[in-house]
Amino acid sequence: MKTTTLKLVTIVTERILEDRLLRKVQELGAKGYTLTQATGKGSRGVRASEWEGPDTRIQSLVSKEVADAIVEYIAENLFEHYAVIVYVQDAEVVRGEKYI
Amino acid sequence: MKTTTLKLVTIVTERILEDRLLRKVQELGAKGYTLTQATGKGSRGVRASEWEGPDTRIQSLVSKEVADAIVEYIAENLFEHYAVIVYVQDAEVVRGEKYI
Amino acid sequence: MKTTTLKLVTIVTERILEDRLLRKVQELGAKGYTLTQATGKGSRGVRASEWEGPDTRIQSLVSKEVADAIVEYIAENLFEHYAVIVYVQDAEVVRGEKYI
Amino acid sequence: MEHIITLASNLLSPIILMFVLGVIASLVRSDLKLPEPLYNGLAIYLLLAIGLKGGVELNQTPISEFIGPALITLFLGILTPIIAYNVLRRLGKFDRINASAIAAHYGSVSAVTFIVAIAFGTMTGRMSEGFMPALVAILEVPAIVVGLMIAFTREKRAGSWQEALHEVLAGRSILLLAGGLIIGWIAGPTEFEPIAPFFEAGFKGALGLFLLEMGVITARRLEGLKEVGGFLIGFGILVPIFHGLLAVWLGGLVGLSIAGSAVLGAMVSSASYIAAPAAVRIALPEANPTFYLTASLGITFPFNITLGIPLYYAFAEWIM
Amino acid sequence: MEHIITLASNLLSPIILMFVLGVIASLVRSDLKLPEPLYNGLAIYLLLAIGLKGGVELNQTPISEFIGPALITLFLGILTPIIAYNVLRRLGKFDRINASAIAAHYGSVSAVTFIVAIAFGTMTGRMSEGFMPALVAILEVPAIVVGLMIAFTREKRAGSWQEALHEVLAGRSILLLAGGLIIGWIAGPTEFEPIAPFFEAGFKGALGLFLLEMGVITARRLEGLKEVGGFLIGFGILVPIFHGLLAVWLGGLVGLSIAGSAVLGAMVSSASYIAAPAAVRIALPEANPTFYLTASLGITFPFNITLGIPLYYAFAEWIM
Amino acid sequence: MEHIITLASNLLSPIILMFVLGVIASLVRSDLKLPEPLYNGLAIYLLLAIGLKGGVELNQTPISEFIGPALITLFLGILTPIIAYNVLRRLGKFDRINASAIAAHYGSVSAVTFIVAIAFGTMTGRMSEGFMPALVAILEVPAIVVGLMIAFTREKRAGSWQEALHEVLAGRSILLLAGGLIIGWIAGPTEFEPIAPFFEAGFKGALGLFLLEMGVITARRLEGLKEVGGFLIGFGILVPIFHGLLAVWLGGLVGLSIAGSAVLGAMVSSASYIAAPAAVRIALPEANPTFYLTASLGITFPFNITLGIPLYYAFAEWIM
Ligand SMILES: Nc1ncnc2c1ncn2[C@@H]1O[C@H](COP(=O)(O)O)[C@@H](O)[C@H]1O
Ligand SMILES: Nc1ncnc2c1ncn2[C@@H]1O[C@H](COP(=O)(O)O)[C@@H](O)[C@H]1O
Ligand SMILES: Nc1ncnc2c1ncn2[C@@H]1O[C@H](COP(=O)(O)O)[C@@H](O)[C@H]1O
Ligand code: NA
Ligand code: NA
Ligand code: NA
Repeated sequence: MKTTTLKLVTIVTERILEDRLLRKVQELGAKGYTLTQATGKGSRGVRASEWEGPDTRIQSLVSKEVADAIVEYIAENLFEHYAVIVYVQDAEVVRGEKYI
Repeated sequence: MKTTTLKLVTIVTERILEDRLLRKVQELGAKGYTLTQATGKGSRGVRASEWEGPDTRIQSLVSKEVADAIVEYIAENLFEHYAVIVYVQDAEVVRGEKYI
Repeated sequence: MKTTTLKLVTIVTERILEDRLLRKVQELGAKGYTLTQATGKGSRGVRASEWEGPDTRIQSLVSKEVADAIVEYIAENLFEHYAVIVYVQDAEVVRGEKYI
Repeated sequence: MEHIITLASNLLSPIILMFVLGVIASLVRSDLKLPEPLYNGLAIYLLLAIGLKGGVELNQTPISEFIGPALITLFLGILTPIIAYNVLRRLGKFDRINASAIAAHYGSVSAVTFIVAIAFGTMTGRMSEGFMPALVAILEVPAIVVGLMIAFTREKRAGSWQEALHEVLAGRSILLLAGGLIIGWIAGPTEFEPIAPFFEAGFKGALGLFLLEMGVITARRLEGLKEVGGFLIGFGILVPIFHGLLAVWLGGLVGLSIAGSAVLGAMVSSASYIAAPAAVRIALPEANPTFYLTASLGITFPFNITLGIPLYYAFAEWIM
Repeated sequence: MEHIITLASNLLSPIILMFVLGVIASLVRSDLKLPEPLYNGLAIYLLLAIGLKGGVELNQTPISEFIGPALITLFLGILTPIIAYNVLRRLGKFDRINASAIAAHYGSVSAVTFIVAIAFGTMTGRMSEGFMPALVAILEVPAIVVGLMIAFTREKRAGSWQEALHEVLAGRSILLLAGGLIIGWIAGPTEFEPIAPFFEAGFKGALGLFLLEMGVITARRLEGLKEVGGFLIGFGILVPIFHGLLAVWLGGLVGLSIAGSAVLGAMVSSASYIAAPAAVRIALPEANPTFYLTASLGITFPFNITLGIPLYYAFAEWIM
Repeated sequence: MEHIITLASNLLSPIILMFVLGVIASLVRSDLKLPEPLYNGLAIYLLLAIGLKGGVELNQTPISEFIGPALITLFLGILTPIIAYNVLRRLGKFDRINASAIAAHYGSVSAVTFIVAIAFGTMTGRMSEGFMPALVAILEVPAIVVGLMIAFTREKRAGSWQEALHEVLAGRSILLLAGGLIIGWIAGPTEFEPIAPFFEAGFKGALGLFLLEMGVITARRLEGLKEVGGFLIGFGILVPIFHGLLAVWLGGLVGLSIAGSAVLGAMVSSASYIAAPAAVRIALPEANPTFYLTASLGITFPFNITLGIPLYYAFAEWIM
């Protein structure tokens, strides 16, 4: 079975940014995404799921270029004022052309 | 601490397939799995958690052979008609013999 | 955009250990973590979310040294008596100094 | 004139307006949405409550009264998917898989439509027979079996027939309705009393909250309207009307009251969107969910709870 | 003396004690915590119930009675954020962004404080006007707009003004309150009756359960007290008192009853912690959430539901 | 004869039948399952309601009536884990760790069994003393302490004794029961009235829904039956009967009514499956959860709610 190596971008951030980020991620070239709920702790302290609801964890399987673009967008626009983390990993898929 | 490199297979798919897939994954050699709930979007459109419940995200740590078998099974049997994504990553574990 | 490669440690374990493990993980040097809920199956059988609540899935982005220390702690203290799995993967981040 | 009043009283009843509020919330992209576990819990509560109440009243009903309606319901559960299938194949030019998938939905029943029909009756002072929930349980399964049989008879299919059947029979709608019926029947009115405040007094309000979320879900399905085309939209209104009027008429023939016939009409007319989609997804994965979900949830459900139900009541009154 | 009794009767009422239980649970690091979907569902239920009830009673109110209170509420919604902003800037030396962020919160309204104020009234036998929920809807939005306008007038900001406004207007508080009002108003008392047991009888108990969780959440905010400093703590008590007494007085002037004026006082005095934080987070991401959340949720909310509300009632009685 | 009727009336009561429905749903692998947050929320509701009601009635009870039952409950909380431990060690040949782990469960109490026992009483017209919930709070903790002490006295253990104790004392069962008791006691009947519809009228129905899910959970535990062996199955029935009858007898001696003694019997006989498993898992991780969970949840719980409770009532009637 022929496989391709793509990039899996994971973003954990405030629920309030979810809609905006999903729009942006797709604009930058992502063909799909998977969402889960998360809580956590980082430099901005504990983010427990309270009135604001839990944080959102976005994962998207994309090409290297799109991954870079997403990371760059977040670094430039969100790092300063929002609770957000983003990291990129390798992932092998079949029918890789579907995601790029 | 001696570590082994195994494969982490991640599957995101419709809840309705959960039971069937878990049975199959174990038949193919997986010794365990971890489930989380997810929503998302892909080529078949938005999968929000509605009456059908959220999608299911299955992760299993397995040997290379088992990983290949799982991916192949999904590619052949589920890709065509179901909302499903599967990808494989490396992961280091201790006491790796437990999972193969 | 300059990126660093860090280690992503994933732990899936009983809810009852959550507080203790989070304290420990931070003691060992983790600067943050992300939590999700999970159910699953392993050598100790099915862990469905019942009265005890679902299992907890802890992910932390740390340096190689901290990752090793976490894995070692778990292997020595928790493997024997608790339902627990831990694995380590690579992940690329920007502003990596924030997490080490 | 009187019928227009009844119609208005349905359209302006708080529970229907809550449905509308849900639709609006979805259209303005609000974050208003019942959390999924709660929506799920409300569904369990409503089905169990309906079952229990049905059981308690069945306990007081001579079995002879029940036989006729039960048989006619079974008959309609077999007839209506066949009607729907033929309309879809012959007039709509649907392929066999999609036609039978949709037919399974229109033969089966929407428990919420049923509940709204009951509630509409009691709000306008017309009580239907106590055993109606038992008819829902009877109506739910056969149509799905018939629908899948049509698809499975000629070729071997990708999906699993047994798993699909298990999904329906062990599905929570059947278990809660049938289980509630039996529990209520065993308990009878006296034993039911202590739990009545929970299951009876709160019922209509809980239904309103549930319909709020149904509104949100329905509105999301409206996107599918462009895709499915005009035929399916017409189908989703006209075939239910035909099924409904037929059922009202037959209900009257076997001795159901006006309200009972009307509720039977609403049941038969309604399309399943819980049990059937799950079974069809398993048994007929090739069928396109956009068709059957948009039709049953986006067209027939809102039509029935707003205009359909008052229509069936009016027709029942007119023929009796 | 009589006022001390009323105060005690508030402090010892079961729903306030449930709030205290929640605080204690959090302080002893208990696992006692309402599951998030349930907390969410209760919020939906409470807002909808308040809206519905308000609508039903508005249905019976001549519109002329409503105009005065409506206008004065709108006026207070514009005035109070300006007062709060100036106190924070001039006395507190806060920067413009944080001052306007906090001001938006103190101009807007906490629906739970409002509900507790109503409940306190009915428990002590003093009914406020039925249209009070409509005033909450009027009060919620303008202050947030004013607060954000102050921040946006001079410089271009990082956040999005339109998205923030959408967040408030299409937010579930407004939709449920306004939607409930309209539904209740259309339905009137007769149509409301079947759903009343669910939305009315269970109301106060559900509020108690909700306050239990509010206690847990509030206690978590107490950690922020050290960070925010003495000024903000004083601000979080004194400015609400000032806003509250002002509103009671103006409420009396436009003809509200004693209870109505007191409830208006509680509303105006309260600080938003649902709609405002979401809007501010989007429009003013540079503002520090610790300031506005600790102040509104950690200081003003507990102050108001324990001491503030009896104070506004006492003042309303005293001036009339 | 009369006792057989009471037994049947318990077995056929709707709430027990809902438990059975849950068991069946699980056995036929249905998707019927209360969403976890809802199950959790129901547990909170039931514990708080029981506490509140107990507190309100304690408010009306002279303290002298309460002393005797309180002391005897404390005594039983210390005695029963010692009995259980010795039976498991001597007759069952269990190792020290597992024996003390199981003993901690059988000394402590199952709040649901208690609630079903109360409900069974009121349904058959026999009211127990209002302060019974206070006894549950007294019974919950000591046995767990005794159980863990037995395990910790000789060797140093892997687990943490302090964390385990914190888990129990700050656990939500104790907080809700004790907190509810205090709130109810402060409030008294008049202040309780506004929240009574929520906490009282809905109680039995909510218990039924909760038992539905308990049925699902219990059925899953039945798998463990093969593993645990015949001795533990016998233990899970006979030791509870012995504990229960002992408690009924002592309850009668210290002046409890028939219903009160029976409820005390059910409490003492029951095995904890919320507080104790959590504490034991932390303090004695080497103990095998299959043993203590299968015994307490798979054997003793279903035995007690079906046969045990009518037995304790019958015995209480017989000896008085
Ligand atoms: N080192 C880390 N490992 C894993 N997740 C993290 C880490 N740091 C932050 N996070 C996640 O990112 C969110 C925002 O982090 P921050 O912006 O640093 O407060 C946190 O709530 C966590 O969910
Ligand atoms: N590029 C992607 N990245 C991450 N998740 C995806 C992606 N594409 C699809 N998915 C997930 O897989 C599910 C099914 O995808 P599909 O079959 O393409 O509709 C979606 O609902 C997503 O949860
Ligand atoms: N091979 C595996 N792949 C993924 N997750 C696993 C695997 N084995 C165990 N787990 C997870 O770790 C938990 C505890 O495993 P165990 O201690 O083996 O019972 C399980 O409930 C699963 O969530
Ligand atoms: Na039908
Ligand atoms: Na205000
Ligand atoms: Na016991």
